[in-house]
Amino acid sequence: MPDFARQAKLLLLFSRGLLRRWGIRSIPPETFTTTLLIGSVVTLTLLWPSGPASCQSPPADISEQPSLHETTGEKSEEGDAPPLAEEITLLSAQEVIARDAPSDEGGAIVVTWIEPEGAEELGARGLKYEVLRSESPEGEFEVVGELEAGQNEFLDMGLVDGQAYFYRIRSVLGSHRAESAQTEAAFSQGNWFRRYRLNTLVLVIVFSSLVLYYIARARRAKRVYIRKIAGLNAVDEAVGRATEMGKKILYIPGIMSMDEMQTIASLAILGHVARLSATYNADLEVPNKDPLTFAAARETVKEAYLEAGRPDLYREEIVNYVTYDQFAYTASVTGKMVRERPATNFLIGSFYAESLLLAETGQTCGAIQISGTAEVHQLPFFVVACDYTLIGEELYAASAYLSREPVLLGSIKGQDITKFLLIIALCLGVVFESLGLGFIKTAFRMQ
Amino acid sequence: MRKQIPLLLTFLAGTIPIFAFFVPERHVGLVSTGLDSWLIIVYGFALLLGVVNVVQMNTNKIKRRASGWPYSIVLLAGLVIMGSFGLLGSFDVFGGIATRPDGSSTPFNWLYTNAFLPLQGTMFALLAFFMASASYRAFRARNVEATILLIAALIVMFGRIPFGEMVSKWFPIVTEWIMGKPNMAAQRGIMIGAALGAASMALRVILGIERSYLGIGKGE
Amino acid sequence: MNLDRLMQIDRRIIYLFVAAGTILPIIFLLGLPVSTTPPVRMAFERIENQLEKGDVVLVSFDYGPSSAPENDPMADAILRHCFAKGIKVVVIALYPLGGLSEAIEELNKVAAEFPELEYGVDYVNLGYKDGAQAAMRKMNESFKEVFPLDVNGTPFDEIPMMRDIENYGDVKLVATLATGIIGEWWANLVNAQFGLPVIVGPTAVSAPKYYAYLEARQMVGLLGGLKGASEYERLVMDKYPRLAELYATPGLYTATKGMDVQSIVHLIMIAFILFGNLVYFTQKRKPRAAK
Amino acid sequence: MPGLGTWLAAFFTLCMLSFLYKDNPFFRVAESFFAGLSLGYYIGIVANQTLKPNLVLPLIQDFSANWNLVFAGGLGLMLYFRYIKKVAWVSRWALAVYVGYYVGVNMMQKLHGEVIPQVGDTMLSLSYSGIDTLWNVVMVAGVLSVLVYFYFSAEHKGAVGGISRLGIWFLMVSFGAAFGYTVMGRISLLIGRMVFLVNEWARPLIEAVI
Repeated sequence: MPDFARQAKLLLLFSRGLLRRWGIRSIPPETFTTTLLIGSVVTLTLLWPSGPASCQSPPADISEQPSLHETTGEKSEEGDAPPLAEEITLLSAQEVIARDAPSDEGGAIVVTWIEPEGAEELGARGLKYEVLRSESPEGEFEVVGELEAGQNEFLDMGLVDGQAYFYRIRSVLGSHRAESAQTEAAFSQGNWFRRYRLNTLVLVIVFSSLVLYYIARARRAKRVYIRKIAGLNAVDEAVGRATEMGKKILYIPGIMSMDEMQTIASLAILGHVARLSATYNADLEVPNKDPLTFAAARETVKEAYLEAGRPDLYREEIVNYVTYDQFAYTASVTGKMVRERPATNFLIGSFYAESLLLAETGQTCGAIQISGTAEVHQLPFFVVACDYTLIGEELYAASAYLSREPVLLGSIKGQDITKFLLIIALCLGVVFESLGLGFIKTAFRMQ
Repeated sequence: MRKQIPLLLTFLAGTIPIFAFFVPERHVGLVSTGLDSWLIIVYGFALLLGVVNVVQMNTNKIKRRASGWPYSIVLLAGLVIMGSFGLLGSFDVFGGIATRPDGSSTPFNWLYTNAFLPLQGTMFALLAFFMASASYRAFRARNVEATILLIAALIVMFGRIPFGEMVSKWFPIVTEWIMGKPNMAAQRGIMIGAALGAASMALRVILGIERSYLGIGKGE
Repeated sequence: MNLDRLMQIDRRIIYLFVAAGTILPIIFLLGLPVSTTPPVRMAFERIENQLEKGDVVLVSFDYGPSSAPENDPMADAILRHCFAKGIKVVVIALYPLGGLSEAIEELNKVAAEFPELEYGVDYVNLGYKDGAQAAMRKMNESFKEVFPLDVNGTPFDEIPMMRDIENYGDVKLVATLATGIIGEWWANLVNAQFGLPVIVGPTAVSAPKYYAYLEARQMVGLLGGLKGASEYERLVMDKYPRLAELYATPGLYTATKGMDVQSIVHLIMIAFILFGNLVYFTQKRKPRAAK
Repeated sequence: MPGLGTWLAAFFTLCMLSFLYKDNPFFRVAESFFAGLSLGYYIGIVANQTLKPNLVLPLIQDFSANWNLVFAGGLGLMLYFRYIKKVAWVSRWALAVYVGYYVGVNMMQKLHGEVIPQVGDTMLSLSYSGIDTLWNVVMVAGVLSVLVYFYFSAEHKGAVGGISRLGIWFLMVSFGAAFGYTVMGRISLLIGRMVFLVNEWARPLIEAVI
């Protein structure tokens, strides 16, 4: 027990050390413990056996199997196999092995075997394999699956973890039957790693370490160079223009919710724009389509005014909610553009069909427009109708670019190095693929 | 503490799906999908946040007799009518919100068909006009880039209509090629870049480096 | 000078052209030439040459109002073709967002053009069923279990023509007018597993992915978007004078008209773009000449 | 004579179209009504399709099996703490969990579902005979040059500058082509509205009047 306590304390210290590295300077121990407590309560409630997600019902899986058996069984009766010669030696399958199916959540066993000699020839005459299963070595075996000749693997699903299962493979050809030896007891279990996602794991580790490494490096005051991004250079000027003209700045953070990365990127830019607006005392408005984005945008703008030292200028109306329908929202915002003629429009975030409706109306109203999205299908419309467009990745780099914070710049650098490695991998992949060696491409196969 | 709990919650919540992505073990999956179904409910609650704001803003406007206040009455009328049909519908008053078993419309459905859909459809249809004016203004051969944009657009527009095919059978073929090769290549490039950018952003959020969305400044 | 003003042409003039280019072809038939392509001819010839009077075709409405301008004319053309040839039609709807209303509207419209045909004998509307894929599987066993009542609430067994129709085996062909994934299921599920020949009429946006199914012979015909529908209209008009007459009715929206709109509006846009560039270059050359 | 529903739909269609000429009271009425109506519509949808089946019914029908949904409801209610000054800061918790979870989901989705397959699919063989090789070269060159365009931490000069310029050209081809390709779909939508106005409203109206 003291051992456990020591480990827990070490873990606590380690996590606090980590957090400090990420810039969270001081965390009172009680806060940390509270959060851990909340976390464990949440985890426990979710883990409760009758949780909302416990909808996997093994019986459903089992019930599907007999029907499979039935249909194939029917076919074999009317099958078009040529009549059997009298002299036939039907051999049983060899080396039948049953083991837990890998990389799954449990409840499945995979059975493999080696086909008997002459299976290919007999396959043409209708050779089939029946997979038999029993819960005890002496117990009754029941058919759980049926496969055509040429196959040598069967995935048995809907099993109970920890229960012993025994398998046999029966070769069937007309009225002939040959049963294989019985397997040893096999148990299904949940696994701890999806092996087929190894390539993603490697990418995640490489990517995260590079990003973290360059963040740490940037902290040690190594300067990071970032190429010019015209759209972002124009931000300050655009806010300044609105101030001079005494007109509104309209900031539209896209139409998606906070589960979309583009929205989060957009709010980071909104923070910057709001700080500038507060400093210059410009008139900012942020109409919203998504209610959660609305809530988050409010926090962002409020904090930005506070940081700029002008909390007195902050009004609740700056960030407002319009409606949840994409086109009703668009109608309202375009109407607002025509009536209030904002000097500057920011259209940054995730947009769909409304992109051109908003951008074109803004254009005809004579506003400077800075847009940004990673939606490939909407980029053409922004490019056509806006003065500046942040294309794809530029949108995500914006918060680093605008704030010039070393930590953020470091993460861009890490991301760039990953990109460099991917370019190398792509070139190598093309070369090897051309030489007829597909192993690099295979490593990138998604499963 | 007020600033740190949210960051820690983000961190904890963010690691769950990443963990579940690699770990097939049933309980891990349960936590992840369970949290997902919770969040759908949380999102349902959020809509009311918007409704509250809309009602507040518009009643204020009407009270202050701000410019355009009569339109606020129209807006609130739409909200109250449709909203109450919808809410009453969830208690099966008026036969719910879809069509009744005999095929007749519930009030909610009638308004949806005869007001909501035409409004939505017309707003969407305005795009055809806007595409015409935007293309007229923007597709000018000002420099190399703009010229490439212009030519690609013209070829594809010709290639999509029978007239283009009559002029030359190559128009549809070249159109398909442009869509399938250079266009596809560029889109892939954008996607790969943007995906890396988004992943890096995600990492920054999980680590609490990017946090302006929570209204937590850098000072702490 | 004047050229400057031309450059800044009021966008409302462009809007006016676009509006006229849309409305006029809907009212007046222009009849721009339509050339037919193999995927559409395959669909037409399948019904024309391989089906006989009295055969049964299943028509599935797998789209809603949002894509009606594209899908409606396809549905109409296929229904008219079947009715003109004396083929019996079973209509169903599997698309949740308005598939049923489209099915009712289009079938009623086309059926009214053939007063000699009788509901329940020559055609029937079985209505909507949710869970498209499950319904499609189940129909292989029994139509009746999936659609116990028709759209009017008549029990399955009391519909005369349904007495002879038990499952896919009694149907010669299915035509699906589709906007989403349901069209693909007809090809890669119903055709692949149950062998029922499939014709798909998808929207233009999703048409490209169906070519793969056509090449793999999982479909016997394809009407891609308005263009495909207008080709089908041309084919039925050439074959059936009665339908040619019908398609000339003034108040009728057809794919041919829709395609006329497409061509004209595209050409208007192209013309404006070219005009804009022409003015731009003339203007750009001027100062140089002055020098 | 067109029915009431058709009249209403036609009225709103015309109001919306009038925006093309200029902003006017008709458009403003339609726009305001649309905003309110659509918000009301989603209240109905959320109440009937999210809160009722996912929260209320499970809690009423079988509380003992679904009691943990109370926490979900509690998390949702936290959003409203912002209206109570003393505990306003708690309203961030729900947002933090929401963002955190989906950020994690997104990170995996982007790396696993986009980066890996898109890079893998671009590994095309350049050793075919004939035109296919050329097209594969176009594809590979396009992806590489666009990726170089997005390389932020190197100056875009010299070779890098040249390649990134090529990337911009690819982007321009793509934008132009995608624009041209979309025109057709948008016109179809307009046709839909115009056919409604002409055939379902104006024609019966004129016929009824004459």
